[in-house]
Amino acid sequence: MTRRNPLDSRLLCGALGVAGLFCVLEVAGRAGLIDPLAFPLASTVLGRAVALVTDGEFLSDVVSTLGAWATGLLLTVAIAVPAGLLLGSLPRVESALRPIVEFLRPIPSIALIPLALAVFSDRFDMKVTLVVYAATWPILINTMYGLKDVDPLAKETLRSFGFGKPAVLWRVSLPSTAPFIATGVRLASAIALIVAISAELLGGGTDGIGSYVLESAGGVDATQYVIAAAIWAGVIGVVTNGLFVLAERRLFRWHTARTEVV
Amino acid sequence: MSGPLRVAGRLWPVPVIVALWELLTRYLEILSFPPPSQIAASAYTMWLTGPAERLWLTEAALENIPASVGRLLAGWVLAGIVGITLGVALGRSPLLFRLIDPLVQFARAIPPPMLLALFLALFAIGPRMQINFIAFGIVWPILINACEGARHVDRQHLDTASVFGLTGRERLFRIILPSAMPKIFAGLRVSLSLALILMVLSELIGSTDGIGYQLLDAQRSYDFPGVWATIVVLGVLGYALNSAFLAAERRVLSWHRSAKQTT
Amino acid sequence: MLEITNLSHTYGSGPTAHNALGGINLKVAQGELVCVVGPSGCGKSTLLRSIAGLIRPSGGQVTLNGTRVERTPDNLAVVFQDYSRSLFPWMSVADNVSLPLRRKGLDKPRRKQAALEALEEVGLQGASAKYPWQLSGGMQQRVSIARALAYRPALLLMDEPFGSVDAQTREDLEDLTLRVRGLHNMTIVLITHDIDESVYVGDRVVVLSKSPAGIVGDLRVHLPGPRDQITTREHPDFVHLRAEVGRLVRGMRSPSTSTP
Amino acid sequence: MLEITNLSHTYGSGPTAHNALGGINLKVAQGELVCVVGPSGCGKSTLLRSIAGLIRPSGGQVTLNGTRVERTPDNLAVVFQDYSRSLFPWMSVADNVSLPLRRKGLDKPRRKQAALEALEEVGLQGASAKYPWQLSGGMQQRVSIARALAYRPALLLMDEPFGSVDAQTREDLEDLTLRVRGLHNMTIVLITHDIDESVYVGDRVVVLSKSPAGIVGDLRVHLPGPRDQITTREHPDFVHLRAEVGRLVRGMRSPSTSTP
Amino acid sequence: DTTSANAGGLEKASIKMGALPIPDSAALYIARDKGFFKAEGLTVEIEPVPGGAQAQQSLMGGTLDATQTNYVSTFLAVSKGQKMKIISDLYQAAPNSFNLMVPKDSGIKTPADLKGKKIAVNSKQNIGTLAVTTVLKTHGLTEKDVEFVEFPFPQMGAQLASKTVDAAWMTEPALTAAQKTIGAQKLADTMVDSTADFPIAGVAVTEKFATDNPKTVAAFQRAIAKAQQIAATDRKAVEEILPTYTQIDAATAAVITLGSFPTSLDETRLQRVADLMLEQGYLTSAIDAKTILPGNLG
Ligand SMILES: Nc1ncnc2c1ncn2[C@@H]1O[C@H](COP(=O)(O)OP(=O)(O)OP(=O)(O)O)[C@@H](O)[C@H]1O
Ligand SMILES: Nc1ncnc2c1ncn2[C@@H]1O[C@H](COP(=O)(O)OP(=O)(O)OP(=O)(O)O)[C@@H](O)[C@H]1O
Ligand SMILES: [Mg+2]
Ligand SMILES: [Mg+2]
Repeated sequence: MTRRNPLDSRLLCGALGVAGLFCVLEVAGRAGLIDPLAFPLASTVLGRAVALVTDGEFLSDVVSTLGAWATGLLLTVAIAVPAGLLLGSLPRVESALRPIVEFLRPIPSIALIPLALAVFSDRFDMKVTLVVYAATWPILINTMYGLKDVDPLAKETLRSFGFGKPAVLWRVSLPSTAPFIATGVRLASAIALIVAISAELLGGGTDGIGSYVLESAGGVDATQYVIAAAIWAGVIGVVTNGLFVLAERRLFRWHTARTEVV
Repeated sequence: MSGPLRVAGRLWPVPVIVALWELLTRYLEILSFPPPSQIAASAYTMWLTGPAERLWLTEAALENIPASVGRLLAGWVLAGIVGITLGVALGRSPLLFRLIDPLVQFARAIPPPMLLALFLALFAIGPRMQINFIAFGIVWPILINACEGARHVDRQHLDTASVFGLTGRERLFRIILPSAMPKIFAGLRVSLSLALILMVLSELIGSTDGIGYQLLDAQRSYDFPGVWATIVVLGVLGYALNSAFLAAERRVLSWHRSAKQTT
Repeated sequence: MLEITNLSHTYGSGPTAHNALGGINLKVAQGELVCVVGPSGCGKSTLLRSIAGLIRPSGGQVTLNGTRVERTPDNLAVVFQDYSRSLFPWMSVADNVSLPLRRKGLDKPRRKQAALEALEEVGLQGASAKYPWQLSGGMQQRVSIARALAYRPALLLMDEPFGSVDAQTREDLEDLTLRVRGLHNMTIVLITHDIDESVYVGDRVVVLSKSPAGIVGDLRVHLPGPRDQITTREHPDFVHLRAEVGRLVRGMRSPSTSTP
Repeated sequence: MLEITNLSHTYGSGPTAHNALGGINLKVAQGELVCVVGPSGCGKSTLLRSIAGLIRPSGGQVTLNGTRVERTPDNLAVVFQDYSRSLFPWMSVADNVSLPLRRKGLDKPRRKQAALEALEEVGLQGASAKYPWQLSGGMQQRVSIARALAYRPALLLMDEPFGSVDAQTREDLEDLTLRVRGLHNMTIVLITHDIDESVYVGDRVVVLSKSPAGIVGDLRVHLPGPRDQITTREHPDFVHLRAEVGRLVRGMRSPSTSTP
Repeated sequence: DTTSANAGGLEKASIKMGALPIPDSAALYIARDKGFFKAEGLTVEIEPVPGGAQAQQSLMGGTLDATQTNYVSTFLAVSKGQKMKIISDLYQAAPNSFNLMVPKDSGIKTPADLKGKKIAVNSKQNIGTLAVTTVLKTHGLTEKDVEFVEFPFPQMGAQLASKTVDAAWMTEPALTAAQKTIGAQKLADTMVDSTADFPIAGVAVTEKFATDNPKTVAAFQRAIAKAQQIAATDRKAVEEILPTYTQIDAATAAVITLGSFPTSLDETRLQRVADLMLEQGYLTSAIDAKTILPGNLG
């Protein structure tokens, strides 16, 4: 009972899973299930991806993308969480603004890139704006759903002690919605990364992962570069998500302790 | 208040904002930001100048909108099935979670525009590729929310279930799924809007019809009112889909709403 | 202090509507401790929620110190029947208790101090750093009592506050309530199922009928104070009153029922 | 039937660890009704959860019909102390009660039928179509009792099952439990704070000490059956036993403490 | 920097310009690397852009001061009211630089066989569709007889191989690559007859930029002219510069077919583009090429 089962290790299991997918793709490529012309072999792509680490230019591009990502995500949280709390706790405001929100939400940020280009004279601002636009929705929606999930008795308890609406919101609704919001932030984090890279890809510029891909685009083996860069985007996603999960575990022990699978 | 009046009451901010927008765009005169009146005119000619027997819908409207919406819904349903199944499985099985979660986190951070190449290689161009592409791009919110929902079922509920010897099936369908439902619905709702976005993306390369195709066409011809008209159609479509979704949600989650109501 | 006039409440509407309160009239004087007893599901909690302004009753009104209760009145504390859900799982026990004290304008060390004292009084000195979900049911219930008592409200509403603790602790808590009430001149409305308890702690015992709840008895308890678990319970008036209340709850209307 | 050997349990680890059970040994025979009493927070619910296989105890073991309990055993029902959280808010009351009956291989109308009967027995005939959150606390508790009784388990564990109902209903439920037990030869472990109740319904009363819980008394109740709320409670043995249990719970070890 | 700018009397000494990583923009990089911009007192920062349309938007938004642009989209944009000026010519078609390709064993033998088929182009409403339509016309077909679909150049080979499209309008280096990897075959050269030596790409600025910074524009033009001169006459110089800003390696650069690099900005040549666009219905009314040239050019 005390000997640790190797399958208990998150890292090892994760590595196993990744290796599994890699093998599947490699075999599919070699067996001709995937056209190697359109989509290079997994090993080729992996080699290319590894080679990128030594490319100083690529690394600075990664840093630049992460800069836009972090700025955008921070701004998004600062905007979407209060907005979600507001909409979730004031039904009148919510019903007044819902048509606008529901109208704006499905408008593809990618369709907005050309228009954003025509307005912003600074690429960073443009990227951050698009990131905020796209990443707001999951946080907003999750915050609003989370508010609906708050135990009414918990709210009543605070109300009975004479606390006003803002205090109930701040001390009960917010903490008990927090795990929900955190999930939203985790969703938004990936979307923010996606939009930042897409904006670089479709909007041009000199720095960022997307621009790196763009610079490699005209070539014959462009797909290789695109996929290699995509792999790094994925890796960034895994790492940032891991950090968020760690933070959630620390912050929301009360939530996991009562509910999580043992 | 009667029904239509109430709807009108709810929608009052729309005309206000449109009016402000009209004034602002007329004042700024940026070519790529035409005033709403011009957008409306363009939308009218684009979609609504057809013969009366087809409800005035133009050929472009009849050709592109249903095609797009069909693929969108197919992709969404596919994503829903895959996302809920996989998400609940990951949420309930720690081992599976450890094996697959990194892949999930990996895959969802990859920008879909970068993945178009992969999907083109796997499926060749056509509805099949587009549906799969949409599903792949939007499955993550459903999957993650379903996983979270299934992971965080009230321990007391599960204890009750195991004490009464509920079978795995019953636990899944009667305890885990219902209590994860609110989260799953939040995921489905986010995904529905994402589906519109992915739908447009999937039509940007190699497509021959759809709203995204029309958007591209308008962009290529520098027809800015046309670009905006398609964006407006996307917004309206999104609004309609979302309203339908909320109506469905209200039925399915009625217990949740009432149980969590503060009186 | 508290005046309830013709209070009625119906949950829901249409064919599934449920009439929980059917016109209640009750006056509670400043500093009085009124016990409410009645069959399960008759509407006691509903009455209490109406007093706390947590539900808007369908009819009648509640007046507190002359003003009508529309929203939760100031200087009120409630111990809820479902205590486990009324504790905040993200806060330690001490934080749960000290949270309402912010309303009293106490600074942090004073709040902490008051919370620890209250926890000690309910026998939970060791649990202050724990989280509510690390406590047993009875301990959670005592946390929520400590929270209410530490707040020193002018009006205290308690919904079966001692239901989940052992006999000994229950008696201690009853005496604690009486002591705190005496010190701070609180007005208390206490819902209980224990008839002995209602007679032991109450200045008055109000008996509600099956739903829709109406008042079927309102007995003044004239027992010599200060009360004591042994002597009071042996007092002949006590024995008589508890039999009286028991008969009323069982629905056997006795001839001696009196409204003071 | 049920054998608990040297059972101990510690929550958490490190400096905040809490030793809840400190080596419990207990045998319960087939068809016996054992009441467990003890001070609040001593470890009664922990003991019950260990028997139900819901926690893996840190030491010792629980054996049921000769096999060690590793996971939740078959043919078991539990009435949880936190009854409100053990009802499923997305199901009607009738569905909550009939859900476990699927395990018994009953078809839908039979399940429905059994659920309605059980609800009627606890006095909730009218509430079957409602949702749990539309019921009062005591009614919710009765739903969870109805669910357990309708299931007709071989082993029934009840954690303060009658704490939230009025005296009359409580007595009815006690008698109902005794009746159902007699009809179906159930083995029952019942946790209670009411000493009278423990003596009234129990074949044996087990008294636990303050945490870490250990058995400080195990009294066999030799009262003439069938029991009756009035005559049994007046029986001199009853009066003697309840005083005995009371002393044990209060920690005054009496010379006559005996393990049968 | 500022002093040298003031010395040269330039209104704006540093310019941000957009360019696509394709052979068309070779002269820009030659001018930068050989110091021609420096010599004129200009600091030019070249940013890669994904396509002409986005580049034009960035120009309007102000992210870019100047950008490489193709003439067809420039005229289109101007016809919709966009105010732009072409300040330099960069690239012009040569035989076999833009070909219509079909898969190895295709049944399509002549452009006339394309009726009802799918043709890949890099961008619709652009030179590709214009040139292909012109070829179709000479074979008795119209635009309506085929279906154009958009694919990026590097993906066209794979799409041809998988028969997703029946033909593809390709340019270098994808063209040579497709011939090598999948054995794609040339169906037609699209730069013949009315599109022979067709102007492809130039440098655009906003009208406002041109009027506000005449001296800067002139300095820029002088630098580009020098670079175009080199590109036009010295293929080796082009072959050397290509690998520095595109993914074309030296070996490929040596074999691919390049267009030509015109050394002057000629109004009559540009007018051909506008006229063909009008003829094919890309424009609804005629545009005088003069209007998109800066005033001081005359
Ligand atoms: N999840 C937990 N984590 C840490 N400590 C716990 C946890 N659950 C219970 N405890 C501790 O274990 C002890 C025994 O708890 P238990 O719930 O068994 O008591 P109990 O006898 O049922 O009390 P009560 O009569 O009040 O319900 C308590 O002191 C409690 O603080
Ligand atoms: N949210 C609700 N919706 C519908 N009916 C409700 C709701 N809450 C309570 N009721 C009904 O109102 C009646 C009175 O409920 P209440 O909680 O006031 O009873 P109570 O006297 O506190 O009972 P107990 O002693 O069991 O707690 C019950 O019959 C219950 O079914
Ligand atoms: Mg109640
Ligand atoms: Mg307990």
